[in-house]
Amino acid sequence: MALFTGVIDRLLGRQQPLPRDIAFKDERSFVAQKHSCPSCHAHLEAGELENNLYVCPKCGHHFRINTAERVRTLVDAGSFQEFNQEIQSINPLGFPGYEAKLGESKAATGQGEAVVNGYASIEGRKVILSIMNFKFMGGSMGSVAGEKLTRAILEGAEKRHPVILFTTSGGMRMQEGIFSLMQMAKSSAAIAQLELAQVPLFVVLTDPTYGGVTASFAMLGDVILAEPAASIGFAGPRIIESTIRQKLPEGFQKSEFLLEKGFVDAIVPRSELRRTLAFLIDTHPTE
Amino acid sequence: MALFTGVIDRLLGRQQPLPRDIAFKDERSFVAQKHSCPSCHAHLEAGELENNLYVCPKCGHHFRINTAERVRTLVDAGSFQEFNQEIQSINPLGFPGYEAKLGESKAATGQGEAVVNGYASIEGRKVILSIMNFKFMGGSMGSVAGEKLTRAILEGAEKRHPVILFTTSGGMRMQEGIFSLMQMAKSSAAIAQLELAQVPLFVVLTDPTYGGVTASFAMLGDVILAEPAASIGFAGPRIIESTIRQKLPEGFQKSEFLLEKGFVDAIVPRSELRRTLAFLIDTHPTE
Amino acid sequence: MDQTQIQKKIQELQSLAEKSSVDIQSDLKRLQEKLVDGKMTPDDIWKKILLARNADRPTTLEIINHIAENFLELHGDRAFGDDAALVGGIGLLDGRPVTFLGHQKGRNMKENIRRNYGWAHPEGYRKALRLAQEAEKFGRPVITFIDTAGAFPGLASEERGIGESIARNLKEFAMLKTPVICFVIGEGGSGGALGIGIGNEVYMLENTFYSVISPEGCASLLYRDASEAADAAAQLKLLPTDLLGFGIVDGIVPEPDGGAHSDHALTAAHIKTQILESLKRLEQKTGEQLARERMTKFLAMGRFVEEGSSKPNFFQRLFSLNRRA
Amino acid sequence: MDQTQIQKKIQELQSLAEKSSVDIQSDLKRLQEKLVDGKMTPDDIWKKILLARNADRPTTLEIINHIAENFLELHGDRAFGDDAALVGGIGLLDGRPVTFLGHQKGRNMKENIRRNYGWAHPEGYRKALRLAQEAEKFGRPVITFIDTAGAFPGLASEERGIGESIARNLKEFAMLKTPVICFVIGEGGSGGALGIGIGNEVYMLENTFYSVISPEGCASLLYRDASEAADAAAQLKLLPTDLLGFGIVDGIVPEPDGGAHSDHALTAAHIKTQILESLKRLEQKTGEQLARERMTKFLAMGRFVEEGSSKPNFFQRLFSLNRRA
Ligand SMILES: [Zn+2]
Ligand SMILES: [Zn+2]
Repeated sequence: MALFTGVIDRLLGRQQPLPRDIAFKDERSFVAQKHSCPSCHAHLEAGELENNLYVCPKCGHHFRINTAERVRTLVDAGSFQEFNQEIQSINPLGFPGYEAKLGESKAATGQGEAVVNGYASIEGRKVILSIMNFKFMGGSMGSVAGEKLTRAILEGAEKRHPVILFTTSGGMRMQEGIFSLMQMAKSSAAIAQLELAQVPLFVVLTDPTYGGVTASFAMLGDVILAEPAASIGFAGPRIIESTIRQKLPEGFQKSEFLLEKGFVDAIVPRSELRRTLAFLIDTHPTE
Repeated sequence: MALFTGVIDRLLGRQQPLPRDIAFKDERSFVAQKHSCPSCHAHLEAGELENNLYVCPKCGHHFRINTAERVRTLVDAGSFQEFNQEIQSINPLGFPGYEAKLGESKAATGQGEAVVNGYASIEGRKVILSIMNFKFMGGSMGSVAGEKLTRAILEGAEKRHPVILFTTSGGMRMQEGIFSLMQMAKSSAAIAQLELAQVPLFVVLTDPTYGGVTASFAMLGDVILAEPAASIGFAGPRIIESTIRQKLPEGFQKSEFLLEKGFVDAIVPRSELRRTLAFLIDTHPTE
Repeated sequence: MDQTQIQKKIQELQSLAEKSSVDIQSDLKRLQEKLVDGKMTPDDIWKKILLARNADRPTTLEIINHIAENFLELHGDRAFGDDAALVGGIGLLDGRPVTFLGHQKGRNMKENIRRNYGWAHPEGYRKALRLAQEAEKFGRPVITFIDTAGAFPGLASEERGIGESIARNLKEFAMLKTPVICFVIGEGGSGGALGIGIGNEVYMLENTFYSVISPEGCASLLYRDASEAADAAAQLKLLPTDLLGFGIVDGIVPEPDGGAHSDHALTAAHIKTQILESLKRLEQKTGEQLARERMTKFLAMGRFVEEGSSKPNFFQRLFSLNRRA
Repeated sequence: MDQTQIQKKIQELQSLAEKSSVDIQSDLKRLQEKLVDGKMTPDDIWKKILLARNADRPTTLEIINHIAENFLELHGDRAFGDDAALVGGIGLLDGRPVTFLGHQKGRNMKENIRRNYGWAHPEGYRKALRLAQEAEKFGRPVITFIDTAGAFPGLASEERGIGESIARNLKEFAMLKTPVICFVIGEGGSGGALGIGIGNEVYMLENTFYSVISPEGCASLLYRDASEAADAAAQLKLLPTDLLGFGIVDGIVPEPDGGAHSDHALTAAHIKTQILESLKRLEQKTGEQLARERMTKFLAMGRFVEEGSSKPNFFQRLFSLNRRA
């Protein structure tokens, strides 16, 4: 009975449903399109981008990618097995227009929600992945995102597999009101459990990561990596400019800024991500 | 045999010598002298100062006081019982002129070293006190100061009595070279033991506290108090000015500066110290 | 809210209680309070928002001064600074040592500039954590007072990691082995509120709100017009009765007639009564239990469905409460 | 040093060892090394100081690159900034994960400006602690390389609590439940060195020094003339042979002929040999043991007399080593 298959059941040691062996639906961002690099304005073919992990071969600009693209560029081919796909959003406040927005995002992304969980392996090492997709309602975090992140983290604690979170979000999902805010507390409490289990959490910050996500699990990795030039912050630049009534400095809230300010362990280009994560897994043994 | 009565014996649970019931030698700083307040330049009689806890009644300036004066203004009358008085400095490096300097300080202060340990009670509450005296070689910390502080802290851990440290120091004692530097590590390791025992450490920073003392036990209190307008820092102002080649701001390294910068829990005038420490003891139960 | 559904659930719970002798009285009380909670118009709701923001409401330090016999404010994060917008210290409450934490607004313009209108910076949240962990070390309960429009959205705040500071608190407060009781005493503004909001029990004063976004912010996004804030507030369901119904908070502390600002002493007395009642309950538990229960409580928050079931997992929280060890 | 006294003590220890079968071979070795250490003139000593400060000596990152198969530098204190003067990260050493920490000087003027000549700020010490505790969590040994004239004596350094940051490290490193091995690879400057110097075992490279104050600083105070630094250095007894004799460090790592700068690879290889030898010993112990032994080691440091005895407590440290659990 679905009511009883949540976090609590896991805590109480009850059986969880087995992960479903469903191929991840591949809805590529870059199919049959021409692109102009937003950084160097080079004209790029979609195939050219795909072959280069969606990184501009001219200037190194990292294009935003969706979940399918992340999976394909990161994990061992065929190793990704989604789980918790059956968890779906409701409209707990009866917020006007919420269902319609969910429907649009589902159609646009081919995903059920902004977060996708999966078992996978990276260069042969088993991991638990939880990946956010900015194209699903701006990567906003509601109850389902919170539940999925929480289950991924607790799954890691239970199986003693490293947990890797890819963040991209505009913040918490307004349409779920206080339930959405509490997902910050929930995912952080899950990380507390992971910490007690001494299983590592690796966070990869990608462009853009804002709001409640930055004020919860995104900043709680044992190691925090960031893709180059990603925008990462709590409050958005426009809100800050209207508060302090002055222009923000060049490079504000970019990965490099966060590295300088002490919040990012390392900036890792997409081409180095597999190798870096494999190294981190090896140096954070869970046995 | 004195060789075997150190910290190690305590760790190994061996008997320590009983504290000697010796009245603390009272060498007052303010006997039969007239004083000019360095802050407001008021002319003050020694008696007037003594009656006001050596605080200028005009402007509140806190005069530096010696150990006897600290004891008299702080603890319940007759409750102070010195211990570890038998620990004396040697000249481990054969540093030229060190014995002579020690002799001068002994004569000037009537103390055996820069730190005095004692059992005492504050408004009826038992405490372990360790008090530095700036007049003894500038409150510099050598092996004896380190050993005494360490024993006071471990005594607190063993008896489960709160430990209160009064700091005033120009830094580590150069004449004992590397042994002196290691007293920072030693006293901090003792505090680690106290922390594991969950017995509270209260530090009272007094004018002036500098160098290695500020980079060890002075900053490790569960609660850190400071007397008003005390100078507290790691490097002295002259060294810093010669490094950064500019004037330091007004009030730099004063208690109020440290409060603003987040390193002092509260600034407590001498007249409030008994009451404040009594309150802290009550709210940090050790049972 | 479907009242029939709720009534049915109450019956289910009562029969459950008879069979298993678990204590679910507080849960039943919570459900029943929802039934008497009438419908409010956006104007009614907006009046509550204004009451929550009333500049004459008692602040954290005023409440502490009313309820504690003695209080020593402790300053600083031991790393960067002391934040006057988030204060803390040790007090005696009926002779028992407790650690208080809370957002602090000013009473006038000058004070508000010093207090930054209760918008805290990272050093405020780091001080809160330091003091909470000090409380844990010496077995003192932690009482927090939430009253902020949010964490400060400024350059310095971002530079020093406002996100990191809140995130760390969410994790570390969850693990504290000492009772933590939180009160929303005015504005409960988003992550800035939650940063000192991870309690074993969380209460709201009667005329307060707790929300993921300010009504004005929500209105700007929804209607591109902040003046539609009252409508947005109604959509957000941010009042104490809403949150009690959702199982997010554990109770509502009554305010004097007219609101908390009309009688600080009485408001403080109501808060004190709740603290003492909660402590009676929480102090029976071990530190381990308190931490585990706190984590379990927040782990269970959220509403969603799982495929294969037609029901939303509405009672997950209640369920968890009854199963708490 | 009175050699007769030392010889006598060695005999005492040998008879003790025979009776109780405790292992004191390393202590005996240490004592004997003192006996062969000839007298050095202030000029000889000053040459060593200059070698220790030689700008071409291998730096922390260079040593790591020589000895680790793979290395990922990790940045930041998660609160204020990333200090380029004190670096750290995770590396593989003969396939085994370790965490490296160390002061980092530059190779040229531009680098030295960025690295602040290896003078670290509080955020450097806080990063070191963060990485050391992360190492502890995942059972990795911590290897530190000390090479600094001192913690930075500046306005910003004081504002952000350089004293607090070093103090906290002294306490927290003492408690780490993982092996910690420290190497002085150049200048061991006072508190700034000690801030990453709390190891189960501490080694010095052959041409280095470790001192409570710089020779120049000491000369200014002693002779009111910094140019008398060589004499001051001689008084301070700051060379590896001195510290080994005092029982403050555990061994001396040999340098290539001419000094470490003449052959980085060989210097690094000697360091690696020592790390592996130490790890072999330390990895047999539990985390609890490692922390207790580390605390005991530093608790026993210092020389003084207690009234009623004519002897200085010279062998306190040796005594403690033999009694370690
Ligand atoms: Zn480009
Ligand atoms: Zn005066």
